[in-house]
Amino acid sequence: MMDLAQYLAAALILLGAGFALVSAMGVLRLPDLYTRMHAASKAGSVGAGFILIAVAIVSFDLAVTLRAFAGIFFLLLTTPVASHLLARASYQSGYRPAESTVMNDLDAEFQTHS
Amino acid sequence: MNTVIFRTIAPLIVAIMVVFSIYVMLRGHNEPGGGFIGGLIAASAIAIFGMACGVPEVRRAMRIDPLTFAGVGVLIAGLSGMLSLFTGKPFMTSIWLYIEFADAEVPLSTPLLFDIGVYLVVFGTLSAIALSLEDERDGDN
Amino acid sequence: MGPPIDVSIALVALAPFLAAVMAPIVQRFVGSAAGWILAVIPASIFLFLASFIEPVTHGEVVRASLSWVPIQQLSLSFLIDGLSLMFAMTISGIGTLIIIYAGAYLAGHEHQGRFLGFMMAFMGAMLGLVLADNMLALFTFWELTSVSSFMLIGFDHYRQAARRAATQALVITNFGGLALLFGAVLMHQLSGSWDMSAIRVGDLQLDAHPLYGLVLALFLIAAFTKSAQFPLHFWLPNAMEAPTPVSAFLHSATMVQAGVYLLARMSPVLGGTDMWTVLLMSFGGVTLLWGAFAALKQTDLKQMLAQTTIASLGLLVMLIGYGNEAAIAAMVVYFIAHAFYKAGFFMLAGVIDHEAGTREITALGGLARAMPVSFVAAVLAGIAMVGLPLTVAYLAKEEMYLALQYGGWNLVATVTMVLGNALLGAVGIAVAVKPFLGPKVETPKHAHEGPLGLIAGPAILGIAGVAVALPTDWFGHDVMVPAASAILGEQIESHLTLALNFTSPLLWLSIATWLLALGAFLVLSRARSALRRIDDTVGYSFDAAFDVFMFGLIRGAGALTRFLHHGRLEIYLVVVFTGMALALLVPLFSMNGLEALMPPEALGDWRAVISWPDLTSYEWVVVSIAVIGLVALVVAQNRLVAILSLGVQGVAVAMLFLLFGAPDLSFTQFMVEILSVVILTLVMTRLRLDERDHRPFEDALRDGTIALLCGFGVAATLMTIIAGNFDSSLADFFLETSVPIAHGHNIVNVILVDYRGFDTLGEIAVVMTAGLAILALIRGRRSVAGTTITPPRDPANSEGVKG
Amino acid sequence: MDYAIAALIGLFITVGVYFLLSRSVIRMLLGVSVFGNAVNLLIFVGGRLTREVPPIVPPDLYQAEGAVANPLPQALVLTAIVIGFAMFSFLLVLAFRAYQSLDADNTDNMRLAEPVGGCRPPLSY
Amino acid sequence: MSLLLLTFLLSFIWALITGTFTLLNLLLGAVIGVAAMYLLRSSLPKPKAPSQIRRILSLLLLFLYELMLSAIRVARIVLDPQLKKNLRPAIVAVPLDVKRDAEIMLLANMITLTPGTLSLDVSEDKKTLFVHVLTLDSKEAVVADIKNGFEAKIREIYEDDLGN
Amino acid sequence: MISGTEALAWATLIALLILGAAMLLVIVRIVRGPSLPDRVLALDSLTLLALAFVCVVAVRSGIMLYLDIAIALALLGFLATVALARYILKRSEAIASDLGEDDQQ
Amino acid sequence: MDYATELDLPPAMLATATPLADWVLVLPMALLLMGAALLLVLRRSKDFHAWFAVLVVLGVLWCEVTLLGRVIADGPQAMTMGNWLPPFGITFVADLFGTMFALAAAVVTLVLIAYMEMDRSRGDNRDGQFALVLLLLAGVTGSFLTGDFFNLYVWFEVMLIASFGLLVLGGTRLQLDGAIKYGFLNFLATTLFLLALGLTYALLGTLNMADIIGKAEGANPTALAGIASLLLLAFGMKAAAFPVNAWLPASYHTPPAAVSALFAGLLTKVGIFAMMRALVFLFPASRDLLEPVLMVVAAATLVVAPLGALAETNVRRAMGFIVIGGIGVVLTGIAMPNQPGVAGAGFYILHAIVTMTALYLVAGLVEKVTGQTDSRRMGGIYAANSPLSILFMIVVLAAAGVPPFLGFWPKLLLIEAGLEHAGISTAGVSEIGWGGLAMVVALLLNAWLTLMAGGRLWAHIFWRAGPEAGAEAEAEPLRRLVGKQDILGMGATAALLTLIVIAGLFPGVLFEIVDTAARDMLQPARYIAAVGLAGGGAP
Repeated sequence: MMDLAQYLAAALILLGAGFALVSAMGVLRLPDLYTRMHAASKAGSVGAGFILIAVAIVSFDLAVTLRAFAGIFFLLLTTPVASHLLARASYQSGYRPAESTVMNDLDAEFQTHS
Repeated sequence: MNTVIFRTIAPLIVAIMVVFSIYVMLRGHNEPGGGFIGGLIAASAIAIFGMACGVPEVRRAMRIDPLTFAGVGVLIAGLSGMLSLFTGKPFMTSIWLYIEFADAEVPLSTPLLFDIGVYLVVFGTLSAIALSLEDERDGDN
Repeated sequence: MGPPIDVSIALVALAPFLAAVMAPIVQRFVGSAAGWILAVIPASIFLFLASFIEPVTHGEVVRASLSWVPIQQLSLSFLIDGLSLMFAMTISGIGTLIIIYAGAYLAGHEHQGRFLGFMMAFMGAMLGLVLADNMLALFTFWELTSVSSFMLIGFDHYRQAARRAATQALVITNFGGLALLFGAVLMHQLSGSWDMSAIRVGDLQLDAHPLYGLVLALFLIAAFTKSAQFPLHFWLPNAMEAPTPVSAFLHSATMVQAGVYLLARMSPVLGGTDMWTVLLMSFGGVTLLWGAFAALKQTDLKQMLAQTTIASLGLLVMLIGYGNEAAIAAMVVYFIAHAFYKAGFFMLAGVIDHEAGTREITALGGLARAMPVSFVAAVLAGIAMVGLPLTVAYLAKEEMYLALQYGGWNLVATVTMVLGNALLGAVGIAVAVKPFLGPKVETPKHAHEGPLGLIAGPAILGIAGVAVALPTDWFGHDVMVPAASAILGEQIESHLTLALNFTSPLLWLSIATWLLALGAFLVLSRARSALRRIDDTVGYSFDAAFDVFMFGLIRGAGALTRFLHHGRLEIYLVVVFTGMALALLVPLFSMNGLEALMPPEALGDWRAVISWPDLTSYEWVVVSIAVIGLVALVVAQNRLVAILSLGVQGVAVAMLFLLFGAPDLSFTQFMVEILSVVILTLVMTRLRLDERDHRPFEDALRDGTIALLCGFGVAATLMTIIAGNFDSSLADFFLETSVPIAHGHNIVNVILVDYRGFDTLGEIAVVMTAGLAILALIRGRRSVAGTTITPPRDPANSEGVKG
Repeated sequence: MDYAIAALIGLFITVGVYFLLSRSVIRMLLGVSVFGNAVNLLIFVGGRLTREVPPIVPPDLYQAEGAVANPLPQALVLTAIVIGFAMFSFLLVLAFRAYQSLDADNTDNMRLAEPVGGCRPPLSY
Repeated sequence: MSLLLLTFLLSFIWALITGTFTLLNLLLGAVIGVAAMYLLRSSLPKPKAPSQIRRILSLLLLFLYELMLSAIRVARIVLDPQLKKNLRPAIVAVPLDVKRDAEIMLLANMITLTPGTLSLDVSEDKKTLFVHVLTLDSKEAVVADIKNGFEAKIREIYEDDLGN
Repeated sequence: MISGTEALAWATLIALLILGAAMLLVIVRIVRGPSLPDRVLALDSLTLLALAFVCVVAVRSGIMLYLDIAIALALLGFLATVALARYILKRSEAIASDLGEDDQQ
Repeated sequence: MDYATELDLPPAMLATATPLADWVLVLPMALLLMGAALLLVLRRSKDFHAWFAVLVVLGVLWCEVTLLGRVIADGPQAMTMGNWLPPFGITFVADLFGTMFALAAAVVTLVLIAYMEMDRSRGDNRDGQFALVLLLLAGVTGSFLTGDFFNLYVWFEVMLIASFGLLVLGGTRLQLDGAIKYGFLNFLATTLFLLALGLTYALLGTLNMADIIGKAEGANPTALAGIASLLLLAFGMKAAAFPVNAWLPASYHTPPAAVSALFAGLLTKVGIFAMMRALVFLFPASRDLLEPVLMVVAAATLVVAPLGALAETNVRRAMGFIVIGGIGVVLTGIAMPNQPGVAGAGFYILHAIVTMTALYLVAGLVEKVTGQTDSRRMGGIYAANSPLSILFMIVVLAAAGVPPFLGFWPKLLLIEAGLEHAGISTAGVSEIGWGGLAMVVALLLNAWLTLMAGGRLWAHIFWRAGPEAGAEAEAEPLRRLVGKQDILGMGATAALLTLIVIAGLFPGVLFEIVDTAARDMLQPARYIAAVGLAGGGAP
């Protein structure tokens, strides 16, 4: 049982780390700010979330498990807000998406409002 | 930062942060944490609150000038040290009281009081600083 | 039963100070009559001192001592022997007359009260100086004379000349005073006592001591500056900027005589060596002639007199240096004679100035009819100055020549003294005769006799100059002998006489002196122009040299200060960090600290020296993150990148804390790092700064070198330390007792709130204060619009005062 | 491992000093921060390092078992961090106000209190 | 009503982080929660309480599923060696049916956390949500996806309540 | 077959190294930019990675107390991002004409 | 809940009860910190602030007078916070020097509060001023009394941040410029101190000063020398010793006069006393190695500083140089730590606390009267305001160390020390060391130059009729100091000067105190015994 939990946790940790690495690579590789943001906010929070779940599994302590879930909850609460605020601020400040962007509804909106 | 999303979710985050900060403070004596970190978290909450809802709003909500918290905190910390005056012990000698309360033993002690003082000082000071720095009225150059 | 003798003697020195404080108040109530009222104090001191003549004549020494600083064996001790009694009586006696004179001279002056106050203080300081037995008390009063004379010389303070003279006097006499202090402490260290009487009788064999030269030099500097010996004499004539009563007092009995007093006092201890004799005689002699010739050049009455004072001081110093029995006797008698006539002359000069409106000797003449009393007084003083018989001065001169005789008619000394005396005589005749006789010259004011207060002094002094000499035996026995004995440290006999002994070579020498004086008087104006021509061709004076010195010093000080305090913060910091690098590296390199770190025997094997640190792989990653963060910080091209890099290294530090078992620290570091970034960002939001490093390359190189040295120093020192054993008793104690006694499982927190809670109390005080200070900063701008720090004037209070 | 961290501290000090020596106030502030971190690390290392064992006694024990990290330097560093942070905030706001009022962030241009060409005393009495 | 709910939530979080679900602890959490909310009393959101736990849970499940999916998709995109070619980022305006701030917030956050979409901005009249899409196939598909997915579920939670 | 503990130890070690590598990658973005929001985003990611790192260390050392740090990071990590976003916004408001001052390399 | 007996622990806490009277040791700190906090809480009601602050300081004074009495009677007093055994808890130790300085600091602060009341009418925003003053005093008192090295750092920081606050209060441009230099350099100094502190802990494993003394003897001399040098640098900066004194003239003239006075009286003195503590008391062996450095620094400070005063035309800046000169005087005592040297240095600190404060107060009054800060634009006060003239004269003389003012006596002791150091003592003359003589000459040169500078200032400000010809500004009419508040300011200054004069005339008691104090500093046995550590012999 304990071994099983530990295997599971190990797997989750590796998975989480993998996602974290992906997110970091995404941040590095994707062409513009907004696309990078996808990598950062999703892969990052999922990666961290997996690792938190691993902690919850491996601790064998209800208090810790609960706290780990609280951590996930907080993470999911704050990450999108941060991404959203950053994206919005960047866009309003005039950081345009990359050339490859195929469609931009906001641009029109932005033009009319400013 | 006037966005619906942020404004709506901020109070929730702030409330959670405040709760979390108190938690961190209270259990600092036995696990990582303590008044200082708790105060930092609470002050961060106020900073977020200020960014989301505007400084005047926060000031209205806090009712008391944050720096007053700092003063009260030092007072509490000092008083907790002075309590040992009555036990014939030097300054800041800890006094522990264990109160039986609904079959849980709640320890009350001067170090805890002291930590509360620390919490208030850090919270008060940092939120005062953050709020004045955020204050739009000062935002001119 | 009067007060005990201790107290009353102390009171002699202190009463004038009390009077000084009272003077302005008295003056406010009674106006110019204050002079008469305040004169009561010196007069009563004079009378009180007079009561000591009797015992002192019998060889008694009255010593009074008040405990001052017991632990330093320092007592406020006073001593009345022949020497101090003579000085003290002269000071208080002449002081009485001067105070009366000053009351009349400055009648109606706005600041007369202040003036009288300083005069009293000056007198008190001088009295204390001569009565003090303790060297520190002496020094104290010595400095007080300097300070009070500064205030008096600068009394006419709107004129730059007065201010300059005062500053000059202060600078020079204070210099001497500090030499005196040095000498006094040195003397104390050598002899173990502060009391001069004890030192004199003690078994201190100073003249053979290796430090004798130093002690002597220090005391001589003190005496020479105070007594205006060449080449530091020039402040004295300039001190004529003071009102006449000051000059009269300062030149006759006070201030300048302090140096003479000191030499006389110290001659038993310091005197008797060749060095002493040669130095005093040569400086005294040069001063005598310099002053005498300089006197001839002057046309201003006060200036003429002032230069003769220099000459007289030179003469006195010369006599002390000569040091034989007769010379000391001569010095004593000459001191008294000089005090009488010089004070009288100065007061007369003041009267003439006051009544005729000028002091230019060439612009004066025929005042005898208008000012008969003054004329008589002037003649009496002139006789004394020439040294004609029946005067004290005559006795002095005879004694002097006797001293020359004892000394085997040393040619240089003889010529110097005779010439000096003659020239002094010539000036005396000129001052006594020229303004009063001859054709009447129109003067700016219509001259008439001065009021009683003005002429009482000169008249009394003029008469005294003769009257005291007449009872020659009394004078010799009761006045001269005690004083001279006190100086010599052995009892001598008086052989003063007014009788003219035509078989004695001394009288012929005197006659020669008189004739020479008369001759010089007759050619005075020609000599004057000749001397002035010489001056003009030389074109250089000590007085001007003082300006060169002062301004040079000030300019140099300005340049130095501009160089050191340039206001450029980065240079200040360069200095600090250079200091830091030195502080760390010098001990390391000079004390083989590096060898301890890398033992030389291990140096052969580089592997032993550069062993791979046993960090785990992920610890390496964290360390490298810190390094990359730092590097990013250094190469950051703009401020936001810098802030973010700062965040990176902060996160790395937090993770390091975590890896090495410090969760609280890690926690705090994370939070603080986040908040630092937040606050930095909040501030940056309002700031538009150019964040690039503008250092030119060579500056960056310099800074980088210093920084590297600092970093290396810290790291190496730390390594040296952690190579050693660690005393972990404190940590062990905390680990043991945290749970059982302090009831806390998180030991770090227990330390923070319990073991070392006091630190935390201070820490939260810092945090609270920081909040207060930051709010003060942020709010400051809202309220202060102005840019100057000049306080706004309150209109109600800004009513102008005459300035 | 202590030596490696000591060397890292040296690097921190170097960077901190280098930044403190630059003329821009904001850069100097960054230097203050880095320098402060270096000193904190130094105190921490001064108490000797222990890996991954925090000085926290497990809830059911009276005394920690085995080697535990030295708690005292941690407490000292904590105090120092807090104080350092308070000072840093103050200096930051000060720099900001100085920039606003003096219109300069380069210390070379902050010469109000010590004006260029000062210290020229009058050559008179 | 909503305050009570929030108190409950905070008290629950308190218990979550302290790790003990005793009554006493929940009570303490509630006290602290009330204190925290006093601070925020004027700016608290005023949501109608979503009453149907089942629907909330289904929303949650959907969300978690989408989250996983999105992470994998992003990972695929990032790891794609021919990244630049396959990427078709776009900004799409999604008309909003939900009205209340809380709903918009919820929707926007969920969109951000789900595959290939990121909410950028909400128009001032709160009628349009601008979404950044990582790989745009067609605008309609994206809009429909959102409207039928999250928005529907959210509306379900709230609207039903409104309807009752 | 390795035991669960050993597996966990290996997994955490590998995870730590992966996370370290990820952090280094993110730092590259912080340094390289090119635009300010890019860097901010990277810092945000760094915080998340640090969070993960802390959790893994907690698992590795078995000291679950570290989890609180992770929770705090989860709650507070976005504060810096929010502040920086605010900065980006305010600054562009203040100098609408002079964009991208910080981006000139 | 006492497990101690169960677990068979060594004693951790003091067994004896602490009598109430012992609290005088720590009560000043508690009073000041809590007083400041209360002022902060009640900062809206400004009118009572000064009164409250006066009340607090009076309480502190009472404690410290009592404490001084006890220290004189029974030797050093100690209290370890939290009842922990000495090297583990934080110990407060009142030795004679510390107590005396703390008392002087409180006296000075009391006077300054009165003076600040005078300045209050200026009407600018001075919120929290009195709270900051109390905090500053708390930092100063703590630094003087603490027996724990790290605790010293904490109080240094309290003092520093409070001084920051006071320095920028009002926020004029001049103040900000001064504050930048002051802030960075001083913060750097305390950070360097912290660095040295960390190294000390790493080396010795203890922080308690009494404990450090014992452990330093066997420690690695190289590392100890490095630590001592760092401390010399750090405290040298705090004390404004040449060449790291630039912050002082750059900043002290910028805040209002009362604030500069507070700084001048307290801050540098704390720094120099800490240096004395560190080098003479804690690490005497390393100090011996540093002696040539100390001598050079002392001599340079002594000579360069009054030259600055001579060169400077801004009155308060000039005063700043005089303050630095005073630091040089104390440095000579540290450079020659024999009995009279240490006694003289301590004595001089006492004198400087009072005199340097008075110096700035008088300068403030002068600025108030003339409305100028530059002596080139001043003049004519002598005729208009004789009380002020007398105050100025006295304070200049006192600063220059002219007898019988207080400043003379410590200089006397230091000259004795110099001679003793040079091998010339009452016991006899050994080989003459030139260092000591050089120190004496430097001391005297300092006195001479200081008086010269003071005399020139006097001549320019007081004697001269008005501004120098060619000065930029026309002479402005002088202000009369007539209001109630002005009289308060004058009275406060006069009270300080009276203290200087009286203490100067009757220095006997002070001599005895500093003599004992110096003995305690040179032979820490009594101190160690009071703390309760082994090695001090029976208490």
